Amino acid sequence: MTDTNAKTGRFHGLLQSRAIWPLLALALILIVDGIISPNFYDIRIVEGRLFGNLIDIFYRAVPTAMVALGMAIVIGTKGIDLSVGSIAAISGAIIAWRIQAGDPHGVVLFYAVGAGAICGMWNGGLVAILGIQPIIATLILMVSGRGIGMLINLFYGGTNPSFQSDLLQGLSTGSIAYIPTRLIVFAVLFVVVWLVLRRTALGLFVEATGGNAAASNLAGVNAKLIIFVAYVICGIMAGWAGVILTADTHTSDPVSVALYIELDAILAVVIGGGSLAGGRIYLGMTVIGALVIQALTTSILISGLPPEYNLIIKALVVLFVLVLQSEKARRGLMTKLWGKA
Amino acid sequence: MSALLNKKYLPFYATVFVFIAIFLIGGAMYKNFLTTRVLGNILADNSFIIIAAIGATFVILSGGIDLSIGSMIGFVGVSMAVLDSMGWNPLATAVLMLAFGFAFGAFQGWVIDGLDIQPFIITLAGLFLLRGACFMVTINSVPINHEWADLYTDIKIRLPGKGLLRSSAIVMLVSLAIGIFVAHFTRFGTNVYALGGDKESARLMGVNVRRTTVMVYAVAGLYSALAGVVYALYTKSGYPLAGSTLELSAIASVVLGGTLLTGGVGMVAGTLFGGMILGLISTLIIFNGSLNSAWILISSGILLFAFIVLHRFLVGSFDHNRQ
Amino acid sequence: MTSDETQNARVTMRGIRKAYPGVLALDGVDVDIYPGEVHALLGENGAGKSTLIKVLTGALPRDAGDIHLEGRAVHFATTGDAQLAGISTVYQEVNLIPAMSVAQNLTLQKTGGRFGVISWRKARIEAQEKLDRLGMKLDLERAVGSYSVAIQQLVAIARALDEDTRVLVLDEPTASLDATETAALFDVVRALKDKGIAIVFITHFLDQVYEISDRITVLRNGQRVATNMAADVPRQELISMMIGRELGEVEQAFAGRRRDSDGDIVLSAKGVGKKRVLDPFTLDLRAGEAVGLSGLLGSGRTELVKLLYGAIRSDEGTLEMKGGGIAGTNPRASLDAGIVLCPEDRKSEGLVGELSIRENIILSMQAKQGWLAKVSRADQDRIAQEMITALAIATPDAEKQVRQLSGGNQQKVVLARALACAPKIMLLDEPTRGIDVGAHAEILALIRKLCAEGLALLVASSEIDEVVASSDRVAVLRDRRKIGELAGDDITRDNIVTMIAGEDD
Amino acid sequence: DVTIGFSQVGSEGDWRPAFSKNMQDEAATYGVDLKFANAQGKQEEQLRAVRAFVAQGVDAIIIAPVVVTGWEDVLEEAKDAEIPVFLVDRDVDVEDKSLYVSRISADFNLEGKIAGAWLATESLGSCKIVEMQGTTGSAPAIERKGGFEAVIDQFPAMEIVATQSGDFTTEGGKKVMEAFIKSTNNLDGICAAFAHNDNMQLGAIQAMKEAGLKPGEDVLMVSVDYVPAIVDAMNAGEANASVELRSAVAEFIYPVITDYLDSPTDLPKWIVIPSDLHVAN
Ligand SMILES: Nc1ncnc2c1ncn2[C@@H]1O[C@H](COP(=O)(O)OP(=O)(O)OP(=O)(O)O)[C@@H](O)[C@H]1O
Ligand SMILES: Nc1ncnc2c1ncn2[C@@H]1O[C@H](COP(=O)(O)OP(=O)(O)OP(=O)(O)O)[C@@H](O)[C@H]1O
Ligand SMILES: [Mg+2]
Ligand SMILES: [Mg+2]
Repeated sequence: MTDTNAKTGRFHGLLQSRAIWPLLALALILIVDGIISPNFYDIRIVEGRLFGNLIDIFYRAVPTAMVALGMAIVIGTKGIDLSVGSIAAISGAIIAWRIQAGDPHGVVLFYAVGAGAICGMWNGGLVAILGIQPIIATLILMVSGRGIGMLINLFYGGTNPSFQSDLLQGLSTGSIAYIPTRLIVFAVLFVVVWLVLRRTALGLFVEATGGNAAASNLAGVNAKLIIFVAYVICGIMAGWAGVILTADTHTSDPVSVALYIELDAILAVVIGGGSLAGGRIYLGMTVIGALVIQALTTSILISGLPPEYNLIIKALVVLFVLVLQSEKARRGLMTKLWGKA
Repeated sequence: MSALLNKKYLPFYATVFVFIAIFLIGGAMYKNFLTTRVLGNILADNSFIIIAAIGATFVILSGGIDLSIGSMIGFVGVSMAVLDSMGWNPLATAVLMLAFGFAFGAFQGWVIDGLDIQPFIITLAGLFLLRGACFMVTINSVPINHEWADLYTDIKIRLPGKGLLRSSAIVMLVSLAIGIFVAHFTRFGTNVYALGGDKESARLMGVNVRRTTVMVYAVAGLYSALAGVVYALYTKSGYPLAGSTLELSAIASVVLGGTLLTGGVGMVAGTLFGGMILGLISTLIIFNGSLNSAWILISSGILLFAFIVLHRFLVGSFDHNRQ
Repeated sequence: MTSDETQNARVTMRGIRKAYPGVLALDGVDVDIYPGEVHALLGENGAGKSTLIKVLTGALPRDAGDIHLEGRAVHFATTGDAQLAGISTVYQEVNLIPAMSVAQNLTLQKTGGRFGVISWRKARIEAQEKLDRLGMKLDLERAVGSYSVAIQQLVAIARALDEDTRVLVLDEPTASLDATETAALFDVVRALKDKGIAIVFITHFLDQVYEISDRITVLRNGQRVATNMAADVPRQELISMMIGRELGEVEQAFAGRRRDSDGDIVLSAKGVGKKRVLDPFTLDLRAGEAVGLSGLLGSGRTELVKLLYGAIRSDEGTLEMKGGGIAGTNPRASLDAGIVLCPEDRKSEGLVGELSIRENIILSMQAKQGWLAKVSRADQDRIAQEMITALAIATPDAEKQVRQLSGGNQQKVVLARALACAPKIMLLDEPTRGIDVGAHAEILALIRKLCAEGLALLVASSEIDEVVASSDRVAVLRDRRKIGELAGDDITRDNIVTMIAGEDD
Repeated sequence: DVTIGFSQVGSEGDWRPAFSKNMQDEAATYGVDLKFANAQGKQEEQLRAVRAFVAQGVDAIIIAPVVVTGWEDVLEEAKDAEIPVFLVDRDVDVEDKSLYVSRISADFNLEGKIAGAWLATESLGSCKIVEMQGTTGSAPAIERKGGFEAVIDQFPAMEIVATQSGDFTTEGGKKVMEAFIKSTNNLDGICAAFAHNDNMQLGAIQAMKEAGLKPGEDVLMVSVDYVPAIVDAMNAGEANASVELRSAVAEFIYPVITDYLDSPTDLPKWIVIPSDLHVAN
């Protein structure tokens, strides 16, 4: 056996950086897009905002990225939250309901995000206080949350009520200085989450709890409280995703809004280098993960292939990204390429 | 006797207790509920979920997870139906499908261990891949019309009362017995527990982690494929959307049955009752029948919550000699 | 070494090299192990002992070098292969499956008939035989994880004692055992030696080295320093080979100097206890005083310490802090009150393996300050660096993941975390488990120094000599009950042993 | 009073919840005690529901099947228990037609045809079309696509240039249309958008407006369901046509069943509920 470390040492710094692989995947997807659709990179200004496929990828990735940020924190505690889609549905139903009831729209926004926080408290309570396994604890809200959304709609007789709100629609589909507002909303949320996590000790506590809850507890970290807070943050982010998605179509559709968003969010976290075994949170990388997924979705939509192919392509690309990211796979490959030379 | 009172069986007893309790409560609330007919229905209607869940129990015991279950059921179903329409014998297709399930599972296991990628994600890719493959096979629902399929569905054992033990329930009970044997009385089974208990220790204690991981997912794939065969024969058709989100029901069955998602702790027999509890919840709601769609969803959640809390309470209150 | 000797060796290792990212753990190590001998492998924390064992037993791939077993070149891909070839190993961090029963742990991968079918009746008999060999009585059906670390250590040893073993490897098997268990283990080891089994033995207890081993190999910084017959190396020389300098003065610095217990009472436990865990006990801790806690395995030392810290909630009695406050409700409150705990089981209760050394060290301190007042990165780096220097933690930098440290260095990180909180009361449960001679002396000296500065100290230890050497007062436990205290000149090995043994029967 | 068990597919889109609600609200009027079960799009849940209805001993069973296949065994069980079965919505594929009494429903395939025919007339048989399909593999998606294509295949100059699945949701329709807009360079040369339901069409309208296009003028918009929201869009000139799939169908269904229970007679195997075309003016 020879030492491959020395030979590849020059690349080492580059290859060691976690960020490189998801970014590489993103770049590859975009290059392929450019080949299948010649005017893919065009960016114009339409109706006072930037317009084009590239903008679309950012634009459409926002809800997934929001949920994924919250998910990253929950996963950091070694948990998982399956109920994020349902939370978004509840928050959307509340928006339609309270707007129909005539509340000021700023207050409605507060209710919607607040509902997310309350859902997060419910999940957090089940996991942290009752000690129920996260996947099952959040399954409860996942199952019943969309029912709650439908029920809220039925309160005032609507099945899938639509509404008009300059404020909310502005947040979702509007633009400020050519930039889609939702990107700005997302940027603000990202910065807030980042500050809360990294400028305070919360991030360390979350990671410690996820790494070894018993040890953290003995070290004086209130592990239960930390887990609880993680689910609340996740709920708030899901509430925001509900706002963006519901305002996008200005319709509350609890059955199908944000369907399977939990899977995409978890995928984003993992593509961003997070481990479901807990212990580490990478916020920036998670956003890149969400972009990879959305770039993929957008490419499938513009590819012109029949929809039967969507899932297969998605699966293959996801596999490709994961293999690219797997250190073990790369090491194996390198020994094959250089090791035997 | 002391072995029976062993602490580790507590979650299992609690699950059985909860199951019996709901069955009795349902009987008190609705007429015709507490009958062998309903019991027979629950066994048959949940058979494929429970079969898949037995495989999932192995995976979860080993500390992993398998999300490809539902798609595997769908894929096996459409493949069987399409091959049937091409004149294949159902028995031959069933064997082929079981082999495929085993191989596909083994492949997932190999990627998980060999490339060190998290099982949640690999099997999620498996979920997409197999569901996508369903659409490649056909986008229509295709009937299975072979006489052997009729023969299979005609196998029924009468229970006292009006109940029937249908063929799918029989297959399920047999595969459960095999699952229990493999998990608790073979070296492979013990290795699975060891792997889920502490992977690094298991490795140092001489467990072949690679082989065990591959085998665990292969077994899970085999069980999912069997669930797919049972599902296909149960509905005598294949449908590309069949089995969507069944993996969640399967995982829920496993966990309700007392198995810890973190691995290493649990019993295969618990999965049977976990699955039947889910079936009971649905049946109760149908017997009620007066709820609208919104309340149907909400009450499934509430019932699920109630059972989990009851279960925890039972386990907790019998287990007072914990610190 | 003549080639003749090499021929007879059961295991020969030549030029073994192993690098971790950033660390060359083994750098061309040669070792021969002969049948019927106990070969002690010594060296500082992080010298590479455990790594060598892992390479030998197939737990880690080697980068270079050859291993021959009875003359045949071997290349184990897994530990299972090594087991099949007759190498039984007890690794350093207790490696058992906590949730599985004692019987299952003892027979995992070692029982099963055709098609791997297991008869649990037979397996239980096999398990019982293994326990009998060490004279242990345990509930075979109970989960191994519910036993104390020491019992687990014994189970791991029992597991390794196979009939057809050719080579037995023991990596710090006695780290948490007390004298009785160690004696029982040594009896078995001698019996195995007489049967011609080759035994590799790693420890930091030099007394034990001289008691049992025939040959000694010393490693330092991944290189072999020397191999000698045990009888040929005097103790002082051995120590300087290991740590590369003389130790003498440090060891003398505190021996035999007890202080008067005249400090203020800072923590006072009155009738604190919990049913089925520990009978109510009364104990005062004073500033500037070190109290030792002695007792047999399972006598309740760990429980007592955890009750004081609030990690186990007591159901009777009161814990009064200096100035009248009530302590011991939960770890966080204790921390705020200035109490810290170093738990005995560093793997499951001590460290967050995924996090870096720095993060582990500042964790308690940060928890104490609350989540809003983040310790600045500069302070974190400074504190971590100070601790690394003060405790001589062997690591290239503070950002290394804790789980990548050698066992002894991990133990130091646990201590560092406690020290970083600037506590008033320190509760140490087996604080020197797996720490090398040099560091052991330094840590005891450090503890004494802190004590002199007014710290109150409670040290639970299974090494009676350590208790005798370092305590101003000793509390003795038996059968989950505190049976008495010794102070001043009464603190002698004999007195403690008599008390533990119990003169009433 | 008669007790009737109703196994509904799910609650996707605007149309189906309205259908469920209508059936539940109107039950009392026709002296029916309705046992409602929602299968959330899963056949196994429907089979469970039908078996539970049989076990419970209801007087009649209504099924809105998720898929056409796989019904033989349960229908036989219902027949053995002498409980008549009626189908609403889609069909079932069984050899022995005596297993159910009658199907009372609209015709998806016909809906597709109607939409296609309207478009052919409106575009004079020459049109490039973008299509938003329903959930891949679902019966309405397959049949509406089939009916629609059957018509436009008659016209050599009519062609579907892009098709994707919008999963029957507004959000899905919007996303798909956004992609179409980019891949066809602002719907350059596209004359019509056909959506398998109104919800997707509503999403598409939003996407087009956000891209500065004028749905209903630049592009002909035709879809299926005729829910209230599409009526508003048609009044605003943003949608052109929608084929009605009635949701207030209790009045068609209950009388047939109660009459049958009073005096069983042979009913036609398919009682078609008419689908009307609604065109914006
Ligand atoms: N997984 C790992 N990754 C990186 N470095 C490691 C890893 N395991 C061990 N090391 C490093 O290798 C060196 C040798 O470690 P080893 O465990 O062999 O020491 P040891 O002699 O057994 O010490 P101790 O007496 O403390 O047990 C140490 O510097 C340690 O930090
Ligand atoms: N010899 C034994 N036989 C049976 N159970 C034991 C024995 N020793 C310990 N245990 C069990 O192990 C668990 C932990 O023991 P405990 O922590 O009290 O030991 P300890 O007094 O701290 O001793 P040490 O720290 O030396 O292990 C307890 O539940 C105890 O019942
Ligand atoms: Mg070591
Ligand atoms: Mg102890």
